[in-house]
Amino acid sequence: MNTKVTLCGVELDNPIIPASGTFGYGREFAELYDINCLGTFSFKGTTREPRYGNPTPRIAETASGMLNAVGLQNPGVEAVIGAELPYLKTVFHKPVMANVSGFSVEEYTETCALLDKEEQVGWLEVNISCPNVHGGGLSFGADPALAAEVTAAVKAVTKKPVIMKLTPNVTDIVSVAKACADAGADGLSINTLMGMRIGLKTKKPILANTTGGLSGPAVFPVALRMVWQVYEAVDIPIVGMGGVTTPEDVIEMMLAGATAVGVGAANLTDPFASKKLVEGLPAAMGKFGISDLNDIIGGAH
Amino acid sequence: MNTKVTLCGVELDNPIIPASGTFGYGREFAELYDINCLGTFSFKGTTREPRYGNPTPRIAETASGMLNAVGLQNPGVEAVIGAELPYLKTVFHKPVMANVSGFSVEEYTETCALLDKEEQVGWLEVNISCPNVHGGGLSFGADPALAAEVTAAVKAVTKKPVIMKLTPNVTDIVSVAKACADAGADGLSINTLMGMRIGLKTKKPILANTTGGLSGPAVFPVALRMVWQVYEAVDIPIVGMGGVTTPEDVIEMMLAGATAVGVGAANLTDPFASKKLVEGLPAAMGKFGISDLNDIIGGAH
Amino acid sequence: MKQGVYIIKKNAPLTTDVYELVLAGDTSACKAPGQFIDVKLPERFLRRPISVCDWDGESITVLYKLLGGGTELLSALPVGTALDVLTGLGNGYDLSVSGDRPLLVGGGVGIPPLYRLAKELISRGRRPAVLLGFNRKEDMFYVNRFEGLGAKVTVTTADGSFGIPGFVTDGLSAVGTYTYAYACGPTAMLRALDGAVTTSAQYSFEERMGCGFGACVGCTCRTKNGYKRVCKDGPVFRREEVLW
Amino acid sequence: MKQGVYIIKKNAPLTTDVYELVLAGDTSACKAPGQFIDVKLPERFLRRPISVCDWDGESITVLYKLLGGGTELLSALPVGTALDVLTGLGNGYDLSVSGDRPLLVGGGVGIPPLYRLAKELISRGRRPAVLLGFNRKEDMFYVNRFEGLGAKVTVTTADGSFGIPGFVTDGLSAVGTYTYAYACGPTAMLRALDGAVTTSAQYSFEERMGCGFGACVGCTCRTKNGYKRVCKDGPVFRREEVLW
Ligand SMILES: Cc1cc2nc3c(=O)[nH]c(=O)nc-3n(C[C@H](O)[C@H](O)[C@H](O)COP(=O)(O)OP(=O)(O)OC[C@H]3O[C@@H](n4cnc5c(N)ncnc54)[C@H](O)[C@@H]3O)c2cc1C
Ligand SMILES: Cc1cc2nc3c(=O)[nH]c(=O)nc-3n(C[C@H](O)[C@H](O)[C@H](O)COP(=O)(O)OP(=O)(O)OC[C@H]3O[C@@H](n4cnc5c(N)ncnc54)[C@H](O)[C@@H]3O)c2cc1C
Ligand SMILES: Cc1cc2nc3c(=O)[nH]c(=O)nc-3n(C[C@H](O)[C@H](O)[C@H](O)COP(=O)(O)O)c2cc1C
Ligand SMILES: Cc1cc2nc3c(=O)[nH]c(=O)nc-3n(C[C@H](O)[C@H](O)[C@H](O)COP(=O)(O)O)c2cc1C
Ligand code: FES
Ligand code: FES
Repeated sequence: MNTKVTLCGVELDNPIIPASGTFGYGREFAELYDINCLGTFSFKGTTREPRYGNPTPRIAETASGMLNAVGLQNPGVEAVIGAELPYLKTVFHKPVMANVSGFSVEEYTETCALLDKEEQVGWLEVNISCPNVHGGGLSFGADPALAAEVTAAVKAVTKKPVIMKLTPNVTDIVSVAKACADAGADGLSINTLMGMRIGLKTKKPILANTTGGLSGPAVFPVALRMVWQVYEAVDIPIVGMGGVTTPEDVIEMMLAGATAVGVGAANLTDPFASKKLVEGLPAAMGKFGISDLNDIIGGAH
Repeated sequence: MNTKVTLCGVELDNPIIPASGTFGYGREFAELYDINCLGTFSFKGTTREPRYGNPTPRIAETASGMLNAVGLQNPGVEAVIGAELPYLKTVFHKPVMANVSGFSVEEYTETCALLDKEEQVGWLEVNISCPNVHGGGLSFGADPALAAEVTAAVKAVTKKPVIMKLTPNVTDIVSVAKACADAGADGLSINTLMGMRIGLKTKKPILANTTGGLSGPAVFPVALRMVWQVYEAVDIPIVGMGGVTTPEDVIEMMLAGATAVGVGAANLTDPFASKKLVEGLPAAMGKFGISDLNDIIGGAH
Repeated sequence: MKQGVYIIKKNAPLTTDVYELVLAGDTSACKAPGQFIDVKLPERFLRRPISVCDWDGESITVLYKLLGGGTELLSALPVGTALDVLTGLGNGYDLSVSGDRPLLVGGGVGIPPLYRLAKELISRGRRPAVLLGFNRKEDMFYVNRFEGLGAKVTVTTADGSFGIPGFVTDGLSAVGTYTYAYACGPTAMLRALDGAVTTSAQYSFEERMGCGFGACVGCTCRTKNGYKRVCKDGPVFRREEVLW
Repeated sequence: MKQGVYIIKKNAPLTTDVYELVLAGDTSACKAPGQFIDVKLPERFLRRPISVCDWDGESITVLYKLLGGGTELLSALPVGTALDVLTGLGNGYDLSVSGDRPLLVGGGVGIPPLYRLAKELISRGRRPAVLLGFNRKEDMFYVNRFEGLGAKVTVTTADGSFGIPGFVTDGLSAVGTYTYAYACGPTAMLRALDGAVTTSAQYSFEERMGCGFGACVGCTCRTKNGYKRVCKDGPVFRREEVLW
């Protein structure tokens, strides 16, 4: 039974990757279990400068899912390099995925250039769902040209594989995916749908930020569809994510075209979720007659 | 306790409107309960010519939701006018919402022109999620200019209020909403998100059509967010829909900006869902201190 | 069609993956063998359609196979659990055309609706021949129940571990002459059977369903008489109208 | 922090909308009064955080108020139901600084964690004064339980139907002198209290939570010592660090 997959030239023991923002910098989970069982994980979205993020409430519940409007709270890339990565080295002996956010092209490149020097960083995951402050607040990922611009700029400052994290809140994810691939992206992943909830007692939005990113099993069919569409259009690997909770979901995502699978909200509702996925995957593979995960990537096309 | 609302100049006893495609032409539900309790209902998406729709499977289950790829099966507008509306008159004594689909501007206008002559039709709901066969399969609702073109063309052939049913699968729902409003639309509603599922035994997409429309509680936060955004941008009424299941959901949709509320998948999983919503609404209003629903439309802004 | 709350009276395995479920509650909507019920399960969005195997004034019996997450969840529900169920769905078999010696052919979990059908045919003085197909001897269920009704039962198993080796079509020659055929099972079986059956017949079909009561046209099939909803116009269709 | 399966031993109303829930299972992660547990409910995505009211070697007791759909659902779960629960979450109160006569102030469902706190303080020979605020006489719970521990209890009710009329702040003058203050309740209460308290203090806060164990920074608050997670760095914060 083989669960090893290769993501942008780097081998993973298995395709399970806790998603950015749901695994911090690994500390909380390393206290709970040996996180070396994971394929890798993507650390919390990191920016050039420290950020407090949005005011609370930042979290709301939905049917089979949740909204988050954390707003990229993080200590800034220098503190990540100075305090988080040295700690991480002591508990995690695999390359980690560095998730980077920014509000201008310069911010992305500065942060990525700093992380490029870090040995433990195996991939840069560049989240382009963030609003472009110089572009009227439209997200970088909403426009193929802007997405390509960020991709090319980041590629110019790093030798590490670059995974562009697209936003699904677009008319045509394929055109953005293609633009990133053409600009040199080594891989792709996809972020959350935008949603909101209103409190009936207060009659106001629950999230202080009004809207937030919807994740959890509710979005799985939309995420799967986008992985499917992107797989048909580009030749670079996709980290499929959105609602993955069971080993069966992992297999379904891979059949749609994912080379590896991000696990987000499931880590929050069950702290052992990613570990259980890693452990449960071989049995599920056996049930569906799969001996090597590489055989099923895009297998439903 | 007032549940009456006015939708494009026509008064509804309550804002509950079973959504197109989940209520047929009323027959199945009229056998189960007196459908005159409803605000109105939107009948099955009707086209110029009869359509078989997509091959089966057309239905798949998702977490807190479902996918449908019915593909607009309907007997064609002439059979609707000749056989369905005369029957409907015998069981439903209110104006009905006529849902119209098309694959070209001419098809929309021809169908709408025919329905314009029908006394029982109170509103035309024009579904522009359909692919434009002359436009490379992109849906009319994906492009503000095309959406405006359909709106203006339909408005030219009818005196009835026209509700444009937008697609949520766009980068910027607001620009499409505005384009429709500027082109003369009297109201707006929003269709389903595109999703898919893959069967693990067959390792192929479950739906014969590969993708389908995601609906049910899973999509509620996305639908609510779009109603919120559209409400801020246009002055015409919105029929909010997407996952509405409980009277609390109705209130939440109205707080976001909906004048009335569409109920889709809930009718399928519980045949009495819409009736229960009508009956349960006053108690929920009481619980949250609402004496007149008109007071809460857009109340969370 | 009726919606009601039903209490699980029995929920026990007959084989490794086929369970017998007895639901107590209003059975007045059950009108004909071949109809089905639609069961709401916890944490699942759509209902699960299951053929009625039998009913009396107090309860409905169905047999279900563990197929996916929903049926697995159902199998874990204890006696006493309350379930929201739609009953009396679909048309059911037309018994009036059976003739004296109807043939009933069932494959796997297509067998359950034939039980009530056999019972009613026998109570009308017919002499049904029953032909049941299983994969293996261990998968067999309800054979002695059919025999208990007084029906002559022929069994085929795909692996040859019991009865006639092969598929139900391989058992046809053993059942003798018949006046009419009623069948339920996988589409592949029905299709093969249709190539061998020599009389008029009624077949029961399956399709993924959105509602189960005719509202969503999610389950439409093409027939010689136009588009039909498996859930409302079927699940039983006459051989003569089926488009394969 | 530990994850475990717990069996409901008791789930009964104390007032019209406050329930006492006793969960049997591993209690070894419970370390300090003021910690909380996080309960997975059927058909709800996020867990529900609830303060620990008391525990022993076999079970954990919590008190919860019917607030929305989740707590309503919880109140309907029968004894014997198994629940997935995270235990031992949050920091809890620091008892070492209480001095001889600590004041414990609770409002509504902020009261439960003070019960264990009072118990432990008393077992350490402290003489806690307890000040409890309710809306109405009918909403009162656990007053005699606190008295049973040997604590002196002062009650305020907003409608004046019992004890001192008004809010907990109106009861402060009746409790006499104190060496330290511990409080839990709505933020508005804590804030008002903070304007009146004359000693050092620890307050327990609430925030909507994504995970409850520090992973998502969904519950962050600003303090004088930087950003803190209510779930992991709190829920108890020292008066001196709170930014209102
Ligand atoms: C009219 C009718 C009568 C039936 N009678 C019986 C019976 O008597 N005994 C029995 O064991 N099974 C019967 N089935 C099949 C039964 O409905 C499925 O096995 C069951 O729905 C599978 O549910 P699951 O959650 O275990 O599978 P999953 O694959 O997890 O289900 C996912 C979704 O697909 C649907 N689905 C999956 N397989 C089927 C199928 N074969 N037919 C229809 N929907 C499906 C489910 O209802 C659900 O919506 C019948 C189906 C129909 C349409
Ligand atoms: C550290 C902590 C300790 C708590 N201790 C207690 C206690 O001992 N007794 C008690 O009755 N309540 C306590 N609460 C509040 C309790 O968590 C909420 O009342 C409960 O989550 C409401 O759930 P619901 O499904 O009924 O409400 P809903 O409004 O339907 O819940 C929707 C979502 O919002 C969250 N939510 C709603 N209100 C609150 C709130 N006030 N705080 C945090 N999340 C909220 C829910 O957890 C859920 O995710 C505590 C909260 C925290 C953070
Ligand atoms: C609380 C929370 C915080 C998140 N923060 C980030 C982030 O900082 N950067 C990022 O790229 N994605 C972030 N995400 C998105 C996740 O990485 C992931 O794409 C998303 O949650 C979808 O997966 P899921 O459905 O499994 O949760 C966050 C998600 C959650 C729930
Ligand atoms: C089975 C099914 C068929 C549908 N057919 C149509 C249709 O013909 N025309 C249309 O405008 N919308 C159609 N819809 C979309 C619904 O009208 C509604 O917009 C959608 O289901 C969202 O609401 P819900 O989440 O309450 O289901 C259909 C939905 C379902 C589930
Ligand atoms: S399942 Fe809805 S019409 Fe048959
Ligand atoms: S709730 Fe996730 S960090 Fe506090």
